[in-house]
Amino acid sequence: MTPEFILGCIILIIGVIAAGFPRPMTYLGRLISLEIPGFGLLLIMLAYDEMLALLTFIGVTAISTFVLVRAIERKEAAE
Amino acid sequence: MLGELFHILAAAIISWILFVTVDIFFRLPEAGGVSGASAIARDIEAGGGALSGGTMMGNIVCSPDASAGTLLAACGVYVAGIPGGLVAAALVFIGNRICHDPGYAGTTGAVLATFVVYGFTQVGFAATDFIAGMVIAILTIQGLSHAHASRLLARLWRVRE
Amino acid sequence: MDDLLVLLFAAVALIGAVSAHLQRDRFGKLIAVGIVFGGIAPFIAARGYLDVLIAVSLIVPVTTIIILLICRRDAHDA
Amino acid sequence: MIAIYLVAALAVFAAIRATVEKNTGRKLPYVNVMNFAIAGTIVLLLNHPLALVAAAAYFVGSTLEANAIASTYAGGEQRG
Amino acid sequence: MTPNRSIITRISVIISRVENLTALYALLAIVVVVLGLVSLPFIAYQNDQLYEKTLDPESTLDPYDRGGVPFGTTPVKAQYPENSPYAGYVTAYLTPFSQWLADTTHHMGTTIVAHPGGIIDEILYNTRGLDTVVETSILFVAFGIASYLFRRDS
Amino acid sequence: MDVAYPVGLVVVAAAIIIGFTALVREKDDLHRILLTDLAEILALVLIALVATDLAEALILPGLVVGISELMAVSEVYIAKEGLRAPTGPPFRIEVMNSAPGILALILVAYGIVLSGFTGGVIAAVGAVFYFMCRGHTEQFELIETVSGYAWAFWIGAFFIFMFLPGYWFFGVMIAGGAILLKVMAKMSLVGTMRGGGPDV
Amino acid sequence: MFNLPTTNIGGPELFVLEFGDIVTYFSPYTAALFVFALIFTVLAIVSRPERQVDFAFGGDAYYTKVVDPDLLRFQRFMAIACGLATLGAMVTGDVFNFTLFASMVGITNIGIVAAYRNRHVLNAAFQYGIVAMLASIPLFGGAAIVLASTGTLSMWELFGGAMAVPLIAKAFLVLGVMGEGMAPFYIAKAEITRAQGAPFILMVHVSSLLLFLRVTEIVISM
Repeated sequence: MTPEFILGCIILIIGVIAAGFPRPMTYLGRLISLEIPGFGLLLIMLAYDEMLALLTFIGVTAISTFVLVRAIERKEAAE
Repeated sequence: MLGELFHILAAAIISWILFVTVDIFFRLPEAGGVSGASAIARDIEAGGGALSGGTMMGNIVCSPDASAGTLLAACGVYVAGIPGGLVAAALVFIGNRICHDPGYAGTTGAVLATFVVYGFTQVGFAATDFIAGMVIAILTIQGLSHAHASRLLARLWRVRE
Repeated sequence: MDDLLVLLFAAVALIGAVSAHLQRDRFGKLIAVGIVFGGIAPFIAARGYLDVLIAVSLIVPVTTIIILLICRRDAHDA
Repeated sequence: MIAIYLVAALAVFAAIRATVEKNTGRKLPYVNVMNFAIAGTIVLLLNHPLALVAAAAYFVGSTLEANAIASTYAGGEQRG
Repeated sequence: MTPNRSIITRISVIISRVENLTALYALLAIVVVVLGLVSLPFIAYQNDQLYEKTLDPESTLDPYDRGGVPFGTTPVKAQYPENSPYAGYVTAYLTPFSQWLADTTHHMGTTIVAHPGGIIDEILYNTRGLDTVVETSILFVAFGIASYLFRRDS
Repeated sequence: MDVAYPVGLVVVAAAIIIGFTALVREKDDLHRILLTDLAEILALVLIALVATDLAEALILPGLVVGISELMAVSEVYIAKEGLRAPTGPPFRIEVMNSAPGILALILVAYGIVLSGFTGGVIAAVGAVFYFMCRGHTEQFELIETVSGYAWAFWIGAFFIFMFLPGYWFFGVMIAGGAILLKVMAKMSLVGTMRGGGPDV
Repeated sequence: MFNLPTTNIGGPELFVLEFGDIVTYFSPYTAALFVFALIFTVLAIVSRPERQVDFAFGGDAYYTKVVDPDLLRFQRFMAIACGLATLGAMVTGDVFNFTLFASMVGITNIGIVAAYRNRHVLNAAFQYGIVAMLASIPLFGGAAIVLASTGTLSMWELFGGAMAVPLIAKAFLVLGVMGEGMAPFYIAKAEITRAQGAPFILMVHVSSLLLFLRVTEIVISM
């Protein structure tokens, strides 16, 4: 139980609440909130020294954000 | 303990003077480098500050300027002496290019600060004092009261003009 | 990294996480996410994984800029 | 080694101020203070040449982020 | 909704709508997790794991120093070491570039191990190579779908 | 270590309950896609809790599977709703002129040094960022052909490992390079898929 | 033959092929499933799709719908990939490898169905895609819990009976395969009546049926 692990678990839970029930219930609000559990996972990986996985995870987060942004902007343009 | 605190305070004053001088010399309060800097300036003016001071604060936020140069140069001197400071200056230069900053305030500030910090380490200061001092200095500008800080900077800017 | 520092930086990260949830403004949310990363960076540095820290601190802003593509201001406040 | 505690405390202070502040334009300077503090902390934690590069990368990255947020907040690039 | 429908009819109406499928599956998962939560604390972590981590903060390869000499056998705790006669060779291998990094600096362990050679490459390519085959095939198929739909509609 | 694992499991279970409750209440399809991204994160936490080198080697495929499924599903969504690329002036900020060149150079160079999955993803982030900010020329075919050949090379490397283990060295080199190329090529296609590109 | 803890895995061992840690094998049961999957994969390769016939009301006229050759190629590719993934899932001897094959079956099923332009069919494919992605939590999570609590992923060790696999891990595996293989139960509704290309649609049904049979065997044997 390293401090990173505990902090990671707390941030993960906060992030899941934030992403599950974002305050302005918009696509954008939820997309931004999705970053928070990502940081929680990052800390948990850090606690177990899984650095390669951490690096790959951050890269994949950027790309998946791009994929989601692409869907959201088309959806908003259609409205 | 107390001596170190005193050193940090002295270093804060020195780096404050250094970076404000360099920034004002490079005409940072004149215009926002990017549209974001102007927006920050407008918001600070709306909060009771002065426009030119706010512009300078916006420029500090939006690009590594002399204050960042001073901080990184102090870090560089801390880890590797004079060469470390020059490497820090190169990194600040790259940062300026990334952040769409036309000027050279950051790089100049870093080179100047390298020699200043190195000089003070010869007379009993530690480089860590300058790191902490620079954080305090930037706190007085950006983190305590935007209205007062921007008015102060605007007054200095009028002196320069 | 001793206990006091751990507490201080954990406080930074937690403040960022909670405020990212509570902020209603989109830019406020993005700034708060930046604060979370500010709290996490010292933890990575303290373990000595500097190469990872360099890469991560360059990619996180890229993520933010990608999100900004759909954050035009005209959609909301004045 | 009081410097690092001082810097960390300032980071917390700046984070609180940034959270409490309502206006986006006035939030960013507080975040800027926090970035200074974090960048300083990285070097103070590890005295190693690569730590300097890491601090610079962190600082440049977060500055870029602040720049992009502020520019978007201002409504994007003014054309023409 | 007509009042004289039986409860089974109503349920089947809900189930038969495709849009409700996600919610149903999520509900099922929640039920399983809640039931599982009762047994979760009794799941003991098996200490005898494959490919265990050994951390040596003093090493220049820090999080990934698994020992061994290049071009020699390195003990790797694989499932069936006899199936991979050269297991351990990749783990200990350093390219000239990563050797130079390891000699120069102390905090680049992740870069060194991500460069060809190292324990993760050993697992991904050698002992569990079939996983990676499937995984790259999934990538291939998924992007095939995406680019087919993208081109058809544009 | 022994206490951390059950605690972690309980945390993940709580997170799954919260996240899936949100999913049960959600009716909008795009919101559902966003929530499945959350689900991927939770699955990765479960693997990460195992905390061995094997767990790490399992996370890397898990990540890539997640992003490719997300890609396919979001494309199906766009096709299903018949959504079009937004018209009107593209959004520009100043840093989009200055940052991409330098950042993409750094990220792609670092990714090539890393090789393998990690390098492919890092390099792809750089490429996506560049294509996003600077527009692109249509060279789908070339990129796809490259990644197809890379896939074949990787399969070849796999058979070297399995049937000619004495040549493991060539296997490592071919595998690292081929997977780098494959992942990077596929992921950077995402960047060009946004369509249009700014008129700069 | 090898130093495996059990030589008798789900019946007498017929054939074993080792890929490092992942030892694929045929037992009579999986061999039967394998042959079944193989037949349908070959069918998908060689068959020509049926053409749908539309009757015009009020007359004797009818016309066959034109099948887009591009769509046909794409669907055939997906069906073959689906068949290969099913074959892999039948013979693999590793839990995580099995979950990866199951995900691949899921995504190729999306691909087969999503090729149509019909909006209802696309909607069904989308909902199924969401479920298939959600199923990655139980699938990967189940495999991870198996690994953490027993220290191994190989079915050769797990089937021996010496390892106690937690119930939740088994439940997760079944739940995950349900998510990935759920397609036929509702795609069928939208699909059979509205779209052409029968042998490829058949592949969806065959693959999920075989996945269910296989996961049942795994869960019972563990």
